[in-house]
Amino acid sequence: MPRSRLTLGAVIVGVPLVLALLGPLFVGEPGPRAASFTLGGGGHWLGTDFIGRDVWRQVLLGGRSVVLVALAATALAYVVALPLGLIAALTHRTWLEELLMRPLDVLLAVPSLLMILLVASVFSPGAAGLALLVALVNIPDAARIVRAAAAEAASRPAVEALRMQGESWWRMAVGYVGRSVGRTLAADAGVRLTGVLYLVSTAAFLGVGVAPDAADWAVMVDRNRTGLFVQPWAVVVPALLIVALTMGGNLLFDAVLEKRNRT
Amino acid sequence: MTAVTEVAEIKDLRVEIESRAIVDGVSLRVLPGKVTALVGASGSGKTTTGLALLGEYPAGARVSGDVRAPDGLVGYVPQHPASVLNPARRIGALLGDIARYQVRGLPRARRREAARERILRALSLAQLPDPAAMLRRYPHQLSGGQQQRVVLAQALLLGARAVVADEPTTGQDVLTKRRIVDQLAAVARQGIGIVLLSHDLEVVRTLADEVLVMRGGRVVESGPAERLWLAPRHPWTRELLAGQTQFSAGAPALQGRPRPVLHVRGLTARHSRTTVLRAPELTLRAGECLAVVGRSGSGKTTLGRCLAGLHRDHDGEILLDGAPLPRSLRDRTRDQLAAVQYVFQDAKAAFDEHRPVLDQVARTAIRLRRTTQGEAMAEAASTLTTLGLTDDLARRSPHRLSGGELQRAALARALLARPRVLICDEITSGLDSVTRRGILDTLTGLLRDRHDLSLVLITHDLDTAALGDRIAVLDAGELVEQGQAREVLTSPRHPFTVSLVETSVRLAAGTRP
Amino acid sequence: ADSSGTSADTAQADAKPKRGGRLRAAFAGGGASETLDPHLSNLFADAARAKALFDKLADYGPDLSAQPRLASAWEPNAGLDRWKVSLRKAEFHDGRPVTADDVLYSYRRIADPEKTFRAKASLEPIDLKASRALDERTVEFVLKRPTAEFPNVLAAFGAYIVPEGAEEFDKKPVGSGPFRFVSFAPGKSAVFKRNDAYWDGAPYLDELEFIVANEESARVNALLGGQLEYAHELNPATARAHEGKGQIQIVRLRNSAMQAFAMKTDRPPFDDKRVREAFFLIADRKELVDGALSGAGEIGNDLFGKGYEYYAGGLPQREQDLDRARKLLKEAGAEKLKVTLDTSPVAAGFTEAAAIFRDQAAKAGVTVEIRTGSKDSYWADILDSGTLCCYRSGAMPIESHISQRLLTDSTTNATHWRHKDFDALYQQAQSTKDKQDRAAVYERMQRRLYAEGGFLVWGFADWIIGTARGVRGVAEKAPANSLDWARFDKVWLA
Amino acid sequence: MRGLRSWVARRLLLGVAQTAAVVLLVFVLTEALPGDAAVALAGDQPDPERIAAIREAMDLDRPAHERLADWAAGLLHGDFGTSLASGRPVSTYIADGFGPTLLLAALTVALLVPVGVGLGVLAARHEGRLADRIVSSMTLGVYAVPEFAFGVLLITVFALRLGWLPPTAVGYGTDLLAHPAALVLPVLVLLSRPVCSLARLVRAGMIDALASPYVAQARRYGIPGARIRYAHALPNAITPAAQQLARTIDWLLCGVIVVEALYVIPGLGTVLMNAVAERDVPVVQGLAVVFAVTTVVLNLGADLVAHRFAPRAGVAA
Ligand SMILES: Nc1ncnc2c1ncn2[C@@H]1O[C@H](COP(=O)(O)OP(=O)(O)OP(=O)(O)O)[C@@H](O)[C@H]1O
Ligand SMILES: Nc1ncnc2c1ncn2[C@@H]1O[C@H](COP(=O)(O)OP(=O)(O)OP(=O)(O)O)[C@@H](O)[C@H]1O
Ligand SMILES: [Mg+2]
Ligand SMILES: [Mg+2]
Repeated sequence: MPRSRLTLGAVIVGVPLVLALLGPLFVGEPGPRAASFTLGGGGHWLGTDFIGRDVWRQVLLGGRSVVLVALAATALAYVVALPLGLIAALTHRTWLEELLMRPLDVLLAVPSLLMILLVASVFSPGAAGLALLVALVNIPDAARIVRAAAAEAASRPAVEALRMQGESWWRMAVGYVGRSVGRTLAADAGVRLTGVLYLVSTAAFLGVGVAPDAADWAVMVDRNRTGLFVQPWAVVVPALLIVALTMGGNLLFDAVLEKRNRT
Repeated sequence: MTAVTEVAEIKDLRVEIESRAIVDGVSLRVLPGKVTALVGASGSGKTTTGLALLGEYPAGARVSGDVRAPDGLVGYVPQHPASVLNPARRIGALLGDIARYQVRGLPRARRREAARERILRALSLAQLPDPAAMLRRYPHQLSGGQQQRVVLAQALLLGARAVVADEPTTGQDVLTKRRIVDQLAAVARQGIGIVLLSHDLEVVRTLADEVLVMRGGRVVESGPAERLWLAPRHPWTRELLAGQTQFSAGAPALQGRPRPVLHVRGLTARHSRTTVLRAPELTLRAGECLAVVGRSGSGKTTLGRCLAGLHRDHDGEILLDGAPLPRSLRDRTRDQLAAVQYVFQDAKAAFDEHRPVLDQVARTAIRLRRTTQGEAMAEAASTLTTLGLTDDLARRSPHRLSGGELQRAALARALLARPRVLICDEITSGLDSVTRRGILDTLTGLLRDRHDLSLVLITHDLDTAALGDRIAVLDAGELVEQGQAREVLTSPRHPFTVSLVETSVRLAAGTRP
Repeated sequence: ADSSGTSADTAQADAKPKRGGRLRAAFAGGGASETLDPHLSNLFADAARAKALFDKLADYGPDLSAQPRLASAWEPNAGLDRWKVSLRKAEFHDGRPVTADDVLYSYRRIADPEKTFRAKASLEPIDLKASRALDERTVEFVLKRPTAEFPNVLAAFGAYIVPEGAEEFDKKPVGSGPFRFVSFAPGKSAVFKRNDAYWDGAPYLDELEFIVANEESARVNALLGGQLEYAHELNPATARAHEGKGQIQIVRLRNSAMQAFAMKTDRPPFDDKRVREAFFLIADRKELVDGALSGAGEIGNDLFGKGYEYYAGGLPQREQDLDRARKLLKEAGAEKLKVTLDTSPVAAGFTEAAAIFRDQAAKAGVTVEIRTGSKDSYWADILDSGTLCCYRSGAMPIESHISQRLLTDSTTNATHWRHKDFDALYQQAQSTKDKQDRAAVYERMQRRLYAEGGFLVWGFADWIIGTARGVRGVAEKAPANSLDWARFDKVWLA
Repeated sequence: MRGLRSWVARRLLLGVAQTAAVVLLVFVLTEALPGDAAVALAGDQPDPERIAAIREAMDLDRPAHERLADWAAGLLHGDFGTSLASGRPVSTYIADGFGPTLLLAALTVALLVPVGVGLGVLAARHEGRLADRIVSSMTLGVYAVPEFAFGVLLITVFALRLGWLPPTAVGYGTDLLAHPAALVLPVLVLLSRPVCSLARLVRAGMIDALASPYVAQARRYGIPGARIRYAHALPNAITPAAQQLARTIDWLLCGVIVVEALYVIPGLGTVLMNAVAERDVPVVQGLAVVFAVTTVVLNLGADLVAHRFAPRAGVAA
């Protein structure tokens, strides 16, 4: 069962991933610009986008940044949130827990879009900065979920036994507690990745990170939406690719997790 | 032939995992009002057989033979009661769920009252003191023995036609054990068939009508209890029965007065606001074995956990070689950690369910003694073998070991630290007499060989306690008596100790109620 | 005004206006801080509401020439610095007549130095201390300098006439406009009803409701779903999707918004007029209009005000000529030129135009780097910083465009176009009474701008309005902000 | 966690500090934004003189810290200050926007919890089987569809093609309860993504919980399936989901900009976006206070839930 799921996930995630990573190698020179939002014809088999560029070409070009920025941001968010949440769950010092978690609540209290809007217009970061920023708004959220999921596991006798053995924090936190809450975190990471994708695109629309006319699937979805009824492909194709990317990724994740748990 | 039909029956059961039979050719009949007992060494397949009566088998098992499970519900008191108590629900809710279906027939208005009444009755039948107060507690707020009795209360409340009780008395002191035995006998009198899986021969002898002796997954001998005791046929049965000891020995008093290793001063321990332990003065000397006895819930585990640095919420001082130990084990150095080791009462919960036991055991040496991975593994394997766990068993993950096997693995894990003070919390409670003797021998051997090792043996079992040089007696959180083992056992001073010793003697005499 | 082609529909059956009904019109709005104070009008929604409740003395016709409204006639003296304006017979909603004192009160309120009303700058030429009421219905305006286009001042954005002493407008505003106040919830809706006593003939509609809906798709959906009868400001793509499908009617107001790139003519590289000309030649206007405006517009010829009064329509249409552009750049020593183009999502088509122009410039060897700025402070930012930016302007008379943006002391001179001789030409035009002669002066000025100005005007966007099928009488030839734009007293429901 | 009450009290006290921190953060950031209220008001007529005059009229020429101090002093008396853009009290802005926001949030949460939890439990119950596959891939798929696209899709199908529901709440103002039909689509859009994330978290936790020995025991004792799932397993799976739920409610209360814009619902999100665009600092700050308080309270609630359902969670040593 997990095997078939594994292949299914791999296929679903493979299409957008291959397009994203190899696509840029196969695009030719940009052709002449056509009118915006035309449906097919004139060599544009997926039509043209909001400024008359070939949609297919944009699709080929637009995956890399999405995949990289979103993956980087999600990974980054977890790189920070995991230790934070785990430390908070494993410590017995209330002050340390409060010190770690309460400042995050401050970040949480600022709506993420506002946060991005504000920070972005003040510091005008590039793509790397954007990944950082998107990660930043995701950290508090992720950290809380990590902590909540880990708190129970952290109080089990098994952890006490590990402490008794003088086990390193790392082994306790990641090796045991992290593993015990793996499924929950995987579920969260899956949806977070999707959330991050669209936050990146929204940020692009607000003029942060990726240029607002960049070849970027998420940006394409956002910018071409005005023409949804004239030229659906410009929205539907990148959106489907993103759906496939996140869905396939999660399927893959689930399957791997299941397989590991079975053994 | 009598008219009674059996409640359940197993014929020629064979359970095979990875083409290794863990139960082979077992047949068994559960009769109403009768107690059928399975005895046998640890790992002999008792739990597996018991679970088969519930229609449950280990994952990936190949099963053959006939199992006719009882119709209707079956009460089940598992070997590790903590695991079947939902951590997020109060005791009241856990019992309430069962009671609610019992009172369905009543008019709506009276249901609540009736349910509560039944719950309280079940709790007191299961020998839990102050049942009303228990209702509001979460499982983790109970002592090991209390948890076990709550699970028993569930089974009693259920009103099933059959009950499978897997080591229902392991965690109980003699007084409680005696009442539980009475209770189970009363249950049987109501016509309920009981399957008792136990290594505790006193209990088996008191209760059982029919006894099956198991070894390596096979039934080596079976028959009515009396016959078995009087004329055991199989050598193994004989060996098993011979394992019974009366707290005869009581090691000779140590020569001279060795220096104290561990010294406790003015200890009071709390759970939230209630004080559960008061120990004004307690000393453990080098090479000594101190037995801590007391009824279930008297604070034995709490004492052990305080010493081990697992229970931070206490006042007073704990000195190791005259230097105070940090209250939390987080603040203890590696050497301090290695010096004081604790073996958990609930062995199952204390293992990481995902990693092989061997690896987990070996980590102690790597972390606390800085040995290499290879050395640690070798040492772990040899220690486990001494304790009777084969290499094959050691490479499995914890949930594929039997209760007794896990308990021994836990002991091995602590031993690998080469501790100076080893605190064993009911480590022999899950073991049959033969294995128990083996373990206790190993421990005394260690004491003999390694002069710097001292033992704190937490137990409810006076037989085991008799092994100690000295005995400390806890009652309701108070340290009521301590002294040389022989003295305490032969001429107890405190009334509580007196009753403890008396009951113990009586139970061992095997007077059937 | 009926005759000036206000019928949106050609169907003869509907030709006869019908009375009655309620029209709901959606605009993008300013949120909870909106007000009905006509002098505070800033957004289109403000202007449309103000227009329904109030009148100006004059307003712009389809060619942006001033048309009399509350003023029935105006007459300058020989020096063009004293204007006698007579008022028509009109009354406010509370029955009081509109008098010369009301006019003077309104203008003085706008010009109050303590306040910051938007029309203050437009009224700057008037010496309000010296101006006075000659009688009940005649005002004499004394100007600080000769101003041939004084009627443009009377038609200025936000120069509404309110009753003398009026200060509070959100509770129960009183004006002389075609509709009376009923209710107002800032950021949400405003309900008005017919003013039967309106001097220009009572409106056909019983009631008019202004609704704020900032999201374009929301306006379209509400219109399609029958929740609105009039939706202001639609996307070209939306228009294309629904034009001619019969569900709704699309009205395109031509030449409503100038689209341009503004070059700072006083700093490198654009201080060299050859570079400016090269940029004029780089632009492929058709591609810009098709791409950035989705084809909803016309190409521009580097001059403001296509089709307006005084527009120099005789100049040849500029075409893309990359070779010549390259040559000019080479002459100017600006090969491998690198410039930063400021843009922002502040107006439709900005970021798109920037991207398209970047690609076009690349073909001429010019590297354009796009910098996207905050949309909230964009206009202030581009005024003095940067060298090249996206620019847009709503409709206004060519004269206003020049005076606000192209004179040495203009306040919003985004191209930093500062030339004494050009200023002098403007003064000359303002002192020329004869219209023909004045037109000639404007033509000279525009030739100069065409050759070496700072505005690369590449197009004029249509202003797109959607209406429900039964709505009639929506003017088609009315650039945004002109008299017939968002004018609901001539609209009826068939 | 000892002394639940003192813990709550301490958290609330900390909450005050957090609120102050949020306000300060938002203030600094809004101040650091390019342009100010005067520039924003001037729009495409950025006449420097006029901007200077507006600045003076709005008191923007005073140092930032003085303005903040004044505002904070007012806040202590329950005065949120007045808007720069309109001169109306900030409290009216908040009061006006809060109604629709609260209504939408309440409706959404009322549906979200049963649907999200139900789907999660359903999937966990049939883990690896068809129902699980369907739920799992649906939740992922729907989650990956951007809000606006989903909103437009719903409008197109249910409002424009089928004509069952009004496409927007245009013209209903704040009195949305009187037009329940107009609320259906926005609530659906608001539900779409939270349901997915909630369902996934619940599923993940439930799979572990359903495999636990205590659930097995409950089954043995004949406790009905539904009760086992919801009363026995769910509490052990709910903690991360409760965190997620708190985040969702927070998001719902702090303004759902896309949905408000798409369906023309004048809630707090719209107020916030406008205020930021207008650089109306007092309004932004007033909202920041409201949001911060909401967040503090919600997080506290989520942590309390965690405490209730994972009572063992306090580490002993
Ligand atoms: N977390 C807790 N909160 C409140 N009370 C607790 C908690 N843990 C244990 N107790 C109570 O403290 C007392 C002592 O518990 P302890 O575990 O030390 O008993 P014990 O002597 O080891 O019993 P047993 O032989 O049953 O294991 C018991 O009455 C128990 O109910
Ligand atoms: N899931 C499993 N996979 C493989 N082996 C198992 C599994 N469960 C139990 N075993 C093995 O089967 C044997 C019998 O186990 P069982 O639990 O029935 O023993 P037991 O008689 O109850 O022992 P104890 O007294 O120690 O509890 C043991 O050797 C154990 O290691
Ligand atoms: Mg067993
Ligand atoms: Mg204990």
